[in-house]
Amino acid sequence: METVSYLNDGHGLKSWLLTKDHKRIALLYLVSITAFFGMGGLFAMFIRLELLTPAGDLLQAETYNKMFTMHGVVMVFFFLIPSIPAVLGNFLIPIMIGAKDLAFPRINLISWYIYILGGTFTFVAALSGGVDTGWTFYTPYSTAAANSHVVTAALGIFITGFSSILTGLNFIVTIHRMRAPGLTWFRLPLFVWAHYATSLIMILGTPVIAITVLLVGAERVLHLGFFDPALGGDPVLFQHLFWFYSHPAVYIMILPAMGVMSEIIQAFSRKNIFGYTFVAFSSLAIAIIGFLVWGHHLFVAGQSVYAGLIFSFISFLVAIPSAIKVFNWTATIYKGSISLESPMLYALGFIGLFTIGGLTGLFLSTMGLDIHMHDTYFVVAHFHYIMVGGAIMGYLGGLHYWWPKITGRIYAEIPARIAAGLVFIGFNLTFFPQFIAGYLGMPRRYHEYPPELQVWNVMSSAGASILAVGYAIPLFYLTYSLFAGEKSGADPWGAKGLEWEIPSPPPTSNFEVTPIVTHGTHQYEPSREVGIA
Amino acid sequence: MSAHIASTRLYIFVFLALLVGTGLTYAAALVDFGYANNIVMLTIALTKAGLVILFFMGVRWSTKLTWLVALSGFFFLLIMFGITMSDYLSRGWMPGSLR
Amino acid sequence: MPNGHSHAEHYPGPLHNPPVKGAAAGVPHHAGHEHHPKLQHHFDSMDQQLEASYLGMWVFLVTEIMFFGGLFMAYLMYRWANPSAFQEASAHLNKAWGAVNTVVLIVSSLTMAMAVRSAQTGAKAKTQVAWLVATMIFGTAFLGVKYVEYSDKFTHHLVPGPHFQWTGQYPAGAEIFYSLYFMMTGLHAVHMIIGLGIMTVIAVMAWRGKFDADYYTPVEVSGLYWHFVDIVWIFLFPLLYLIGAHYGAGH
Amino acid sequence: MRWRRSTDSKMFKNFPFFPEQASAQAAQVDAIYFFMVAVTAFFSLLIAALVVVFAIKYRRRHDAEIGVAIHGSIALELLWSFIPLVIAMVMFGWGAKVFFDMYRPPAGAMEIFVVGKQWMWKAQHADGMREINELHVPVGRPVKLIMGSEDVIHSYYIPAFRVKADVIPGRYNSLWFTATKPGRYHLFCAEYCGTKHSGMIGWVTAMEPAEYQAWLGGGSTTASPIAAGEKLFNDLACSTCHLANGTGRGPVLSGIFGKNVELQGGGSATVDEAYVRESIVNPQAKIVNGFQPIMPTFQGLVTEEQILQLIAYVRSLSQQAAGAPAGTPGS
Repeated sequence: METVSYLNDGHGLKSWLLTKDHKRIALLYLVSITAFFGMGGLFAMFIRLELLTPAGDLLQAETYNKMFTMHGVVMVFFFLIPSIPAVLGNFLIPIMIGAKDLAFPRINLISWYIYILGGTFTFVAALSGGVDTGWTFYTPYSTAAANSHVVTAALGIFITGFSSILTGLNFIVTIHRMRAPGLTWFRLPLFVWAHYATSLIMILGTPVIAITVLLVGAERVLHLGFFDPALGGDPVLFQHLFWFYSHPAVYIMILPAMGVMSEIIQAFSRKNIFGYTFVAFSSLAIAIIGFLVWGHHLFVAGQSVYAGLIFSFISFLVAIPSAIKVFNWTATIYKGSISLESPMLYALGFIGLFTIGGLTGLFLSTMGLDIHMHDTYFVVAHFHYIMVGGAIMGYLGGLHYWWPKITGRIYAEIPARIAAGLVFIGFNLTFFPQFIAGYLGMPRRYHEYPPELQVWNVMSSAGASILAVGYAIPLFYLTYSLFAGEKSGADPWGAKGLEWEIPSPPPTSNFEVTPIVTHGTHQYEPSREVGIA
Repeated sequence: MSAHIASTRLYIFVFLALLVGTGLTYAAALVDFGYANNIVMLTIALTKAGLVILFFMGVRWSTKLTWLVALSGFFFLLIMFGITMSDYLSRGWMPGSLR
Repeated sequence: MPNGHSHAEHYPGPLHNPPVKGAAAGVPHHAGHEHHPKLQHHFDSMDQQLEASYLGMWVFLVTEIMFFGGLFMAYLMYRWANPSAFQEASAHLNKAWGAVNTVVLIVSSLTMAMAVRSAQTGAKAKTQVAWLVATMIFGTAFLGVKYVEYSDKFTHHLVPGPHFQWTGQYPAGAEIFYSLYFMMTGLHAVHMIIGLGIMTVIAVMAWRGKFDADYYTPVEVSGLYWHFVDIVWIFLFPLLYLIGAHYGAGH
Repeated sequence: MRWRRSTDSKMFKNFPFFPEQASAQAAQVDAIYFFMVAVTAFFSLLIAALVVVFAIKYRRRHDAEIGVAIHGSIALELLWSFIPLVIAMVMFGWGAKVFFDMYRPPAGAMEIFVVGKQWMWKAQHADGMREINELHVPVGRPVKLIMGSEDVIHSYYIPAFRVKADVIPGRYNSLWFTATKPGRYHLFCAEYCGTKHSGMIGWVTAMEPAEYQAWLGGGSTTASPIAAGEKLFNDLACSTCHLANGTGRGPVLSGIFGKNVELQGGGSATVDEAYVRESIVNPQAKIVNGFQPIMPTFQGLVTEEQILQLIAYVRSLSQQAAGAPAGTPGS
């Protein structure tokens, strides 16, 4: 007889759609964000095809504008922000802290439904003709000039925001209140620390974007004056409110990926993280300082030069905790027992890409340089290095690492390594040329561009096709593993952490008995007597 | 959480204080203190909000964590107000430039 | 500090046992505790459950602070940019109705606090329901006054949009003021309506005798929400109604 | 940069690595850029090399192997916090200095009015010469653009000059540059502004001063902004209240540009482009002390270009008073 796990504890669609089990909800998210990732990827494909030639010969200008808008909206709000927290975080946080579920299982399910409802609105907006404001919804274009489905899309974002808020709320309460006895803050896995920091941003920032898009909707529909100068408003105020959330939102995407990295690097080096407290606190520092830097998006937007000075300064400060993380990961590998299985390939790729992404962020925080680079492809390349090279590499690495735990099956390693390699190569070929095109002055959101920039765009489109293949391969071997994969034991990697001490897939209530923790959960060395090097 | 049950008398007392505050702020608004009207108004409003938070919402008897959570909301609000206004207030400081 | 250590209080056993780690050993769930019928399966104790709900509501209120905060930010900036216009526009609001509504909400906060207290002290179901219903009555009264004020604005063409008419000096600033007025009071009213919905549910639960001195979490956390909505109004009242009180004086 | 490619080199014509340096600012910006590229390359390669070397050197030799127990080092943590901090502060200070230089226009810069609208750039020179999606400027002379928008936010961007500034409806923004090399350079709109955003482009032509003068003389010149503003001032009957002798119902306008005025209800305001604009479209917002709020709004009655012309005229009244006719070409 098969052992009872969360996967076969209840059958039928209803047992999934009405589940309150955090693990099943995580899988609901997994399926839905994969669908949105495919949708966002499709839009990206059209963008890259159009940009193969300088002339706007594939799509109408308006259609192209809708493509990049929908690509941004879907990828940011419906893929990147929920990706790691709602899938991996949802699945793992209760297990990692020795709890049976999140604090509010019903709210957890509700937040998935809210996410789907918001997604439906956005999907309807896309199907009924799309929206062409850019994912940033800058006023007064979005409220007074745009002639597309702005309100439907904004409503989708407004609604989905509450899903994010409720997920963050659930994580914070769970991490504070549900830890197993003895699991003190400084014994927590770094993945949990990263999600705690992420949740802070979710609850502090998301309400501000919610009210901001609400104001955009009210101005557009009811003609209440908030941002449109014709109604007495100030469009720059919109940008302040928008980036108050949307800059920290980048940290919602990257912090969980950093948490995943800390786990994978420890597991595949069979070694404790170097400088645990620094890595843990750097997550908090990024979350909090990250709230003070939004104005670096406004250096040329008519913001006061003195406010720009403050924002630039703090933007440089927020780079330090990120640097600390990178150095600590590198130091963790030193004298480890390194095994280059597919999750580790993603992790090492992440270190390289995130380093470039982070350092190019400094270019844009440098006021004098940002005048030239603002709103060019340099910016596009930079944030894709963070969001795709960082967040998605982290997500895929984490998905591979915990796949045996989630499904109880082992996937085929060879195609996984090939996919990881293709993603790395395809990614660099796609986005590195954009740095050069950007410094040459190619503005973003351009449907047509000067012919001398074609060579960089062709490279980028070629890279994108490799990237697409790299992303498609896992769909096959991961799905295949569900049916034909070898059964994994509780701990196929020889990794540490509470999640590897329970069966794969875990039973519905995670732990038969509440674990009692007496030392750090990721203790690799046999003896506890260890010094500081 | 060890539930603290406040006395009815305390609640009535807080209630009366809130009524007095409302009366005061109304009366103060009718007098022209110039710019200081804003300060008087906000001081009274903050005091009233503080009374509600401390007693009606029971933060007075709560854990440090609750204090921290409650204060963090206002802290980040101040960050938003402060830094955004730093932009508006310092516009036009640079001679010759239009910002 | 409410961290991992606080759990130890609920597990007097394990701390004295030889320390072990992992799933291999541990305490059975709910060891040494009577099962309260309201204890959900994933919590270990009623205290943990109450603490979680209480913290959850506070965290939610922080998101509410930030939500209204965006509006207050807009208010702050536009008031700074159009000080006289805001005073002129504010002078057209009815200070008396604003003051009455402030008092109404303060009373409702008192009755709400008393409702929580009656549950905490294990008072009779009828008493609990009485306090909750009183709270709802004052909440409804507040919305009634709001309705009167809104209709007045509609008849006097003070609703921003194509029909907005302003005879004063500052039509542009006044329109921004009224945009903010409707957005802020409107969102506040939406929160009141949601609050009334919650109170209805809580009152029905109280009527069925669900709450006693051991279990009153729903009353307490919905009370927090109600008081928060009250606090928002405490700020809205002076910022919207009172700033124009002596507009025109000295001019 | 002497080693930089020549623009005429056939090989790089379609394979550019680096944009033309055609303004005085460009070299300053590029210097930071090269510094930061070097820092980025150094740290990226360092990290990549360490990762690769460690991954090979410490690869797992047998299945049960575990890593060496190293938990951290305060000294190292401080070191790799402090060094990046120092480098970051150098970048911050350098970048801020360049930024301030780029936003503090030199006195006596030649001024050109620019208006952005969906989807074109209109420019008007001081002598009245107008152009659309083109901008002709002399080499070697600071040029300041005063820019407004008629509809949504645009952004005026000349990559070869490394300058960019958003053009925002309802207010003015400015940028300035000194072209150093004659040639034709791209002009882009960098802030997304709707369907034909990528069509809101044009050319900036930098010319030798003499050629520029010839070009100014060659076109079909309309009235200069100042003259056009004066005509509007009379046509719109501004002159009936803003009398020059101080007996009118509105303030005297000569000599007040750039000065502070006392406002009704306390406070003061500097009379600059933004204030004059506000006084035209929203005259009640800031009333000068001692005057009645009787001026009607001209919002909708004048275009952005006309407002700029009125501003030019009002400003000229102060410059005549001071006897310093700045802002005209060839002075």
